[in-house]
Amino acid sequence: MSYKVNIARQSLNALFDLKGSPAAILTWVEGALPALPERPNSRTRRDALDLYHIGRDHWIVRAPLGLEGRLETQLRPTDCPADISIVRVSDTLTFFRVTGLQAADVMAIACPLDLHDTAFDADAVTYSELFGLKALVMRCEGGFEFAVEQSFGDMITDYLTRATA
Amino acid sequence: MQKYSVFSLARNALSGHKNWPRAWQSPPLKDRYEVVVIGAGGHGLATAYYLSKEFGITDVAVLERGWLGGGNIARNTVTIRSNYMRDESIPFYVKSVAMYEGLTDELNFNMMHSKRTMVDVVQTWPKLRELRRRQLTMDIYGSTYEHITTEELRRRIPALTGGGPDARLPVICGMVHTDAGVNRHDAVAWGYARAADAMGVEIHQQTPVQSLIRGNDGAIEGVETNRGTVRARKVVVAVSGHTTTLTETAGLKLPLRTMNLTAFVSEPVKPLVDVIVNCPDSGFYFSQSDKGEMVIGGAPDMGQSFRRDIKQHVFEDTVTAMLSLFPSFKKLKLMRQWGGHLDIAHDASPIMDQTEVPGLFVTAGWWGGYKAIPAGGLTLAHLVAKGEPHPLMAPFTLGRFRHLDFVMEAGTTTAR
Amino acid sequence: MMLLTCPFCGKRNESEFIYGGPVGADRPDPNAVSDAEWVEYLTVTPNPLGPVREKWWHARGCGGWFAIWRDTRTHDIVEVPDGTK
Amino acid sequence: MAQSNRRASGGRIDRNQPLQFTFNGKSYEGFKGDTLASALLANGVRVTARSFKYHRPRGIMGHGPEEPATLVELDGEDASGNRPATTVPLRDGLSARSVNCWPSPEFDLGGINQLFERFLPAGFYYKTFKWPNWHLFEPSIRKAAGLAAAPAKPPARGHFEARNAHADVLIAGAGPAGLQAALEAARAGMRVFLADEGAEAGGSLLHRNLTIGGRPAMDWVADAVAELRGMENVIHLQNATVWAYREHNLLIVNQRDPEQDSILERSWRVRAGEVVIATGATERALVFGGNDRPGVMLASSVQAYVNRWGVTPGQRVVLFTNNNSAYAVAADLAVAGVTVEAILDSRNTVPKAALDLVSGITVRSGTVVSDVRGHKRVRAVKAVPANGGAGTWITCDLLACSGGWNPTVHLWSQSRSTLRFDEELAAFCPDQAVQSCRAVGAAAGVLTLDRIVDGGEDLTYRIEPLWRVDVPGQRGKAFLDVQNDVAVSDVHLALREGYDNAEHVKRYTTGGMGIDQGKTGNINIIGTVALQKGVPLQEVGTTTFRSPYTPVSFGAIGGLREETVLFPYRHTPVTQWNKDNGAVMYEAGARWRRPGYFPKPGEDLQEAVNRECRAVREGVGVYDGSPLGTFELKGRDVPQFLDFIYSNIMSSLKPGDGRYGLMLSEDGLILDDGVAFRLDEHRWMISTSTGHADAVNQQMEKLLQTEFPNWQVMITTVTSQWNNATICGPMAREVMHALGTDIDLSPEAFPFMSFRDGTVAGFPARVVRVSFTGELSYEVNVAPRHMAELWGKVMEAGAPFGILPVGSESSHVLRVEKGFLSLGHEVDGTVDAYDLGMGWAMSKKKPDYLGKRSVALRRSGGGTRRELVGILPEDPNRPIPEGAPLTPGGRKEATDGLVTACVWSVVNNRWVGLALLQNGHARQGETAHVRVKDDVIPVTVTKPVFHDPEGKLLRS
Repeated sequence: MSYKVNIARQSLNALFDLKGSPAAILTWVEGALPALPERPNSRTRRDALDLYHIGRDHWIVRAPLGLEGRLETQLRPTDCPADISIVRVSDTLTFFRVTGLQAADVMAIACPLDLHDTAFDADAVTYSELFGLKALVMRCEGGFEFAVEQSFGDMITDYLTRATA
Repeated sequence: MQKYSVFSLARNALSGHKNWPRAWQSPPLKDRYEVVVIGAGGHGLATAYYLSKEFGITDVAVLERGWLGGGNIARNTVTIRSNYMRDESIPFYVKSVAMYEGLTDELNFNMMHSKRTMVDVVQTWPKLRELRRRQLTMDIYGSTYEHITTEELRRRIPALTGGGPDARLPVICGMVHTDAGVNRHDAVAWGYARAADAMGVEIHQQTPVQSLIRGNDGAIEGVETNRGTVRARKVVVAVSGHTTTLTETAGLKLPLRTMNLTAFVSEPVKPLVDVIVNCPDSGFYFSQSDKGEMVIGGAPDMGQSFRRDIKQHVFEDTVTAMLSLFPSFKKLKLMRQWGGHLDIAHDASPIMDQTEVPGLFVTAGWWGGYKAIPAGGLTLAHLVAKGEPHPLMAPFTLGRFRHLDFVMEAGTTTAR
Repeated sequence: MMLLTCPFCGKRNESEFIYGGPVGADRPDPNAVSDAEWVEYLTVTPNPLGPVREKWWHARGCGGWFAIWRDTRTHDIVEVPDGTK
Repeated sequence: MAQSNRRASGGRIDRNQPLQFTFNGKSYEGFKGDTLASALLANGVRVTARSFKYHRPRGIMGHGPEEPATLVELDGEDASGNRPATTVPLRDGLSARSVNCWPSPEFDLGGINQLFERFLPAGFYYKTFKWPNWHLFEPSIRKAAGLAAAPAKPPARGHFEARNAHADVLIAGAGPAGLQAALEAARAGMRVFLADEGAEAGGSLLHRNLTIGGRPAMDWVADAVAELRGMENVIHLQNATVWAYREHNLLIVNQRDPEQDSILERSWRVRAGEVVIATGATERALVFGGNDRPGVMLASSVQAYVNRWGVTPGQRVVLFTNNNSAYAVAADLAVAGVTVEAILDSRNTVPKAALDLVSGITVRSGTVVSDVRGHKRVRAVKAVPANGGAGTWITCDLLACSGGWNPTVHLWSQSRSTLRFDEELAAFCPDQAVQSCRAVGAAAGVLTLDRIVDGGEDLTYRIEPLWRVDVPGQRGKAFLDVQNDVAVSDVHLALREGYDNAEHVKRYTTGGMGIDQGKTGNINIIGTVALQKGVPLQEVGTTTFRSPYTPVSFGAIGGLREETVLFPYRHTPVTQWNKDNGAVMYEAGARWRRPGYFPKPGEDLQEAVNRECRAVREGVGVYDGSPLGTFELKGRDVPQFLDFIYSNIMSSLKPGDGRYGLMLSEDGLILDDGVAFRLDEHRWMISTSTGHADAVNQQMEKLLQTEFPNWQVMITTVTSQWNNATICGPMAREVMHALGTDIDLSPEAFPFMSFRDGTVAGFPARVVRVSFTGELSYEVNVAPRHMAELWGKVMEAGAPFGILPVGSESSHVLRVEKGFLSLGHEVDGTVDAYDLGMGWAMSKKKPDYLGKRSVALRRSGGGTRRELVGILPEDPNRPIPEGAPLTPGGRKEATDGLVTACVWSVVNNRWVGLALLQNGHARQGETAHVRVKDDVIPVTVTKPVFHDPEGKLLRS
C-alpha cells in the first residue's frame, strides 16, 4: 500500500431528508432533533443524532440504523404538513471512512475541495465531488468520512483500491 | 500565378530561391466592391475563390481582422469525412470530400490530402445501432461505411490494446469509413488565397470590420473598418465564433452561441497509426500527422466562451478516455494544446443563408466545419451570385427555424 | 476549471456544477405571442463578447440554481454591468 | 578514455557513486548527479544527434529543457522517446539512443539529405509531391519524420496519480527569486506551494559562482531549503514542472519523482490565491553560418557543465556574445583551466565591469562569428568585424554563444497576462497581469542577483541585440530553429512569398514548432522578421505561448482514472447474482451495468432471448427494475407543476393511482416518458426512464428554482431508496401469492396503474401495477437492503412456475411486440407525440405546458411527417437491421423512413418491426421498402402493435 491509511466501507445509517423553511421544520419536529445548524454546510450533534445543513432549506438527519424506526415515528414523514418534506433515504447513501496518517493525501486524489483544517473545520459537512461523483464529505476521528449514492459504492471501492495500490 | 512543381522548385533552387513571387498581393483597399467577404478563414477564402472561379465575380474583397488563415482553419484537427446520419447532411459532405480530393490539382498547391480512412471504435450497442443507421443511409449517397470485427479492428490499429473484456467499455466492433482523410490545414487556406488572388480577389489582412452598414431601404450597404468605409451591396459574414458580434451591428439576431473546442498534439513519433481513429463512446479521436504528432480532439466545453482555451477537466476527460483504449500512450508526451471558438446553432447544424437583411449573407454554426470548406464555399458562392440556395445547402438555411424544423444531426435534443 | 461562487456553498470547482445556459428573455405567455416571437424566445440567446449572465446548477453540491455574470473573453466572474438590472 | 573531459574535482556530482550507462550501444560511465548530457560530455561524446530534416550532425547545445538538438530515446524500464539528453537524470543501467538516425549519429545514412538541402527550402512540400498524388510520397515522408519511436507498451509497473492542492501562493521556480518569495510568504504564515523543474533547488545559482553576503550563494540556497523544509505550511517539490496556467489561477504541476515507489509521476492541480512566476530566464542562441555544428553551445550551458557537473566540454574555447553574461563564463572557464582563445563581442563597446572580469583574455569588440569550420566538431570559427571586412579563423574546439536572455514568460503568457518588448533588455518581458500573479527575478527581467537577494553580488547585465549575423560572404546555413532545421534563408523565403505574419512564418517554416517549442530560437525568428520588414519587434509580436511549458506524459495527466473506473459504474444488489448466473452484462444508460441476457451453456443470444420472452408471454419472468429514476415530490403546487412538465393531465389523479405521461422539452421534443403516482394529497412519486433520470431532475429543479420560485414543490431523489423486482407474465399473480403478501391482488381491489403499500415475502414493499411488457406485472419495490433477499425468494417462489430472469434484450423484444415507446429508438429528435400515435397524451384542455406551443408551431408548417408504424417483412424469416432506411420503392434516393426496431416475435413466430415512415399512419396495409444497401426488403405497413392490441392482458 502506497499510503498509510485505513479504508472502511460503513454499514447502513438511518437517514432522513428534510426540506422546508427552518420555522416549519422546527414546528414539526419539536425537540426530536439537535438544534438546526446555523452555518451552511455544517453540522450539529445531539447524542447519537447528527443534523447536516447541506442546502438552502435542506437538511439530512443521520443516526445509527437502530434508531431508524424511532426517528420514523418521531418525524412522521407521511403525515408532515404540505410545506415540509421528510423522506427516509437511509438506503440511498453508502459511507466510507479514510483514516490514518495520510488520509488527507488520499482525499486530495479523490476530491477537489480544500480539506485543510483552516478551510474545512471539524463541523464542516458538504456535498462536493469525489472521484467525479456527488459525495457528502466530512471529517471523522482520525480522518475523513464521505458518502456517495449507494449504487456507486463498488466503484468507489475500486477507485480507492487503485489510489492506494 | 507561378506554377508550383518539382521543376519550378529545381529551377528556383539554382537561383537560391530568390525569385519566388508572392503567394498573394497586398493591393490598396478600395472604397467599393461588388462583394465583401468578412473573414479570411477557410469558408471566407473558399467563398471568395468560388465566386470568382465559378461565377465570374472577381470584384471581391476579403477583409480579415488578423492574419490570413488565422481562424479556426488554423486550429482544427483536419478530419475530412462524410459519415453523417441524415439525408440533409450526407450529400453535402460527400460533395465536400470529393472536392477536397481534387483540391491539390485545382489550386496547384499540395494539400497533402491523405485519404487514409477513418475507423470508429464502437463500445456500446446504442452507438452501433446509430452507426448502422448512418451506414445504410450513407450507402444511398455513395459514401462508404463498413462494419469490421474487433479482431480486424485491432489488426488495423495495433496500438489499440485497451478496451478488453474487463474494461469499463469493452470494444464491440469497428466501423470503417474509407472516404475519410486528413490534409494540411494551412495549405488549404494558403491555396485558396493564392488562387483567389490570382483571379483578382483582394485579400486585406489586419482589416477588422467594426460594423455593418445598412441603407435606408434596410439592405446592406457596406462595412465600417479600421481603414474606413468599404461599400458593397453584398456582404458575406464568415467569421466563426464572432458571427453574432458582427450581425448584431446590423440589428440582426441569430440562433447562435459561441463556445470552445480544444485539441492537442503529442510529441512527434515514428508512424504508429495510419488511419483516423474515432472513439465516439469514449469521446475522442485522433490521427497521426505526417510529422509524426498524434493530433487529438475531444469533447467541447459547453459554456459560452471566446477565450480559446482548454479547461483542465474537459482535457482530462479526453486524455483518460484515450489512455484507456491506448494504454501505451501513457508514456507519450503532450507537446502543445490549444482551443478554438466556434458558434453553434440552436440545433447544432450549420447555417448558410441570406439573412433578413437583404444582401447580408452568413455562413456560421460550423463545428467540424473544416471538412465543409469546399462545399460550403461553393454553395454559398452560388447563393451570393444567383440569389437562390444551392440544392445541397437548402436544408441549412435559416428558414428551418421558422417552424422549428431542426436538422438534428448531433443528437436527439437541442444543444441548448 | 473555473472557480464559481455558489450562494450557499461558496467557491467551488466548476466540475461540481452543470452549466445551465445564458439567461435569456423571460418566458412569454405562449398563447399571447406570434410565431416569430416564440421562435426567437426559443432559439436566440444572448451571445455577447463580454459579460453574459448565465445559469449554473450546483448539481454535485447543494443542488441550488443561481446566476452569475461572466466575461466570455476571459472567464472572469464580474459584477453586474452598468445599465443592467 | 573514461570520462576524459571530467575535471579532477568540483561539481555537484557524487564521485563515489559511479554509474554505468550505454548510449547508442556503447558503454560509458558517469556519476550520480549527472544528466545524460553531462555524462556524455564528460566522456567526450561530440556527435549526439542528427537533425530532423537534413540529418546534419548535432551535439549537445544546452543544459536544461531548452536543449534543441539532442533528443534521445530511453530503453527498458523508463522507455520513452524524444527526451532532451539534458533533462535525463543519469542512473545505473540507463540505456539511451539518439532519435532519428540510422545506424548512429556518427554515421547516419539519412545524412545524404544534406546534399539536397537547397532543394528542400521552407514549404517545399507545398510545391511538390503533387504528381501523381501525395499518397505516393506520404509513406516515406512519414517514416522520415517523427523522431523517436512511439512507446510500444504502457509502463510495466506502477501507476500515475493526479491530485488536487490549494495554496495561498504558488511559486514556480526555486531559484534565488523563487526561494526568496517562498521564504517571505511562508514566514508570513501563508500556505506555500513551491515547485521547481530541476533536480535541485537553486536555479542559476547551481552553476554560477556567485556570493550572497560574502558566502557562496549555494550556502544561502541550502539555508533557505532547510528553513522551508521545517515549515508545515510549505510544500516544496523538485523535479516538478509547472506546465500549465489555466483560468482562475489553476496551475498544473508534473512531479516526476513522487516519494512512493508505485507512483510513476504525479500531476498536481493547484488552485492558488496568488501565483509567483520565478521561472528564470533562458539564454538565446546566436545566428550565424554553421551555428548548429557539434561544439557550438550556449555559454551558460558551458558554464553549467564546468561548474555544476565538473565537465569541460572543450579545451580551447571561443566565446561569442552580445551581452555581459558571457564574461562571467569566461572567467569561470579560466579558473577551470580551459583555454579561452578569445571573446568575440558584437558590441562596439564592452562595459568596463565586464572587461574587469576577464583580464588576460583577448576580447575583440565589434566582432562576430560568420562561419564555422568542422563537420562533426568545431575546428575553427571565423571572426569578422560586425560591420563587414576581412575575417580571421580562430582554431578552437568549442564555441560558447550568448545571444542574451529571454525571461521565461511561458506561464505568464499562458495566464493571458501581457508582454512588452523591453528595448533595454532586448527581450519580451511581463507587462500587465490579468490574473492574480506576478513575475519576479529573471522571469521579470531582473537579470542580476543583487537586485533579487539582499547581499547578492553580480555583474550588471547589459546587451545590444544581435538577431542574426549579417555580414557578406557567410557560407554555412544559419539556423534559427536547430531542432526543425529552419534557417534564416527559410524565413526570408517565407517573407518573400508573402507569409509575413509571425504566425505565417512559424507555420510556413515550422520554426518554433518542435519539441523545444523554440525556447532558444523563437525570438531570433521574430528579430529576423522585424529586421527584414523594418518594423520594431513589438509590432511583429510573439506567437501564442501554449501549454505545456515542456512536454508532459499523458499518463500523468490522466492520473488514476483508467480501465474500470474510466467512467462511473452503478450496481444494484442483484448485480452479483446476475454475474453468478451467467448474465452477459453491459452498459445500459446512466452508468448502470445491467444484464443483457442470460444464456445457458451453448445458447446464442437469440436462443436465450426467445426462451426468456416465452417465459414472460406464457408463464412468468422477472427483471430488476431498480435503475428506473424515481423521485418523491412534496408540496401544495405539485399538481400544477406536474401538469406543466407532463403533456397530459396528472392533477386529477386520486391517491393510490398513477398515470403514464410524456415530458417534452420547451422545443416540443420528447424528453422522457414515465409514470406519476399520487401517494397522498401532497406527496407524489414519479418514475423516469433510466437514461433520462438526471436530465429530468435537472429540468425539474431548473424550472422550480429559476422560473417558478414561488411554487411549493420539494423534490427528493429516491432512485436508490427503492429497488424493485418486476414480476411479469400470466402467472405473475400466482408467484405473488407464493411469495406471500398482505395486499389483495385481485384486479378489482388492485387494478392496473395503481400501487399498494404492504408486505411481500415479509418485507415492507410498495407494489406497483405498471407494465412495460404488456403482461400482468407487479413491480415489487423494497428497500435495497432487502433486495438481494427478495430476489432470491422470487426465484424460489417462481421456480414451480418456471420463472426466468429477463435481461434488457428480452425487454426490448417484449416492448416492440407491444409497440411501447423506447426513447433511444423511436425518438430521434424529429418526431412528436402525434407522430408516435400518442396524441392522446397531448392535453387539449391545458392552456399551457412545456413544449405545447412548439409542437403546435412545428405542425402548423404543414407537410407530411414521419409517423410510427409497425412493419412486417414479407418474408417472415427476414430480419431487418435496426436503423435501416426506407426509401420510395426501395430506390436509391432520399429516405422516407427509418426502421427503429426489428425483433423476432415469439408470439407471432416471425420478425416484426417498428418504423418511422413518411405519412405512415395513412399507409397501413401498403407495402413499403427497406433498403439495406442494394438489397430491397418489402414490408407490410401495420399498426405498431403485434400482441394483445386491446391491452387486456396487462389489465388482467
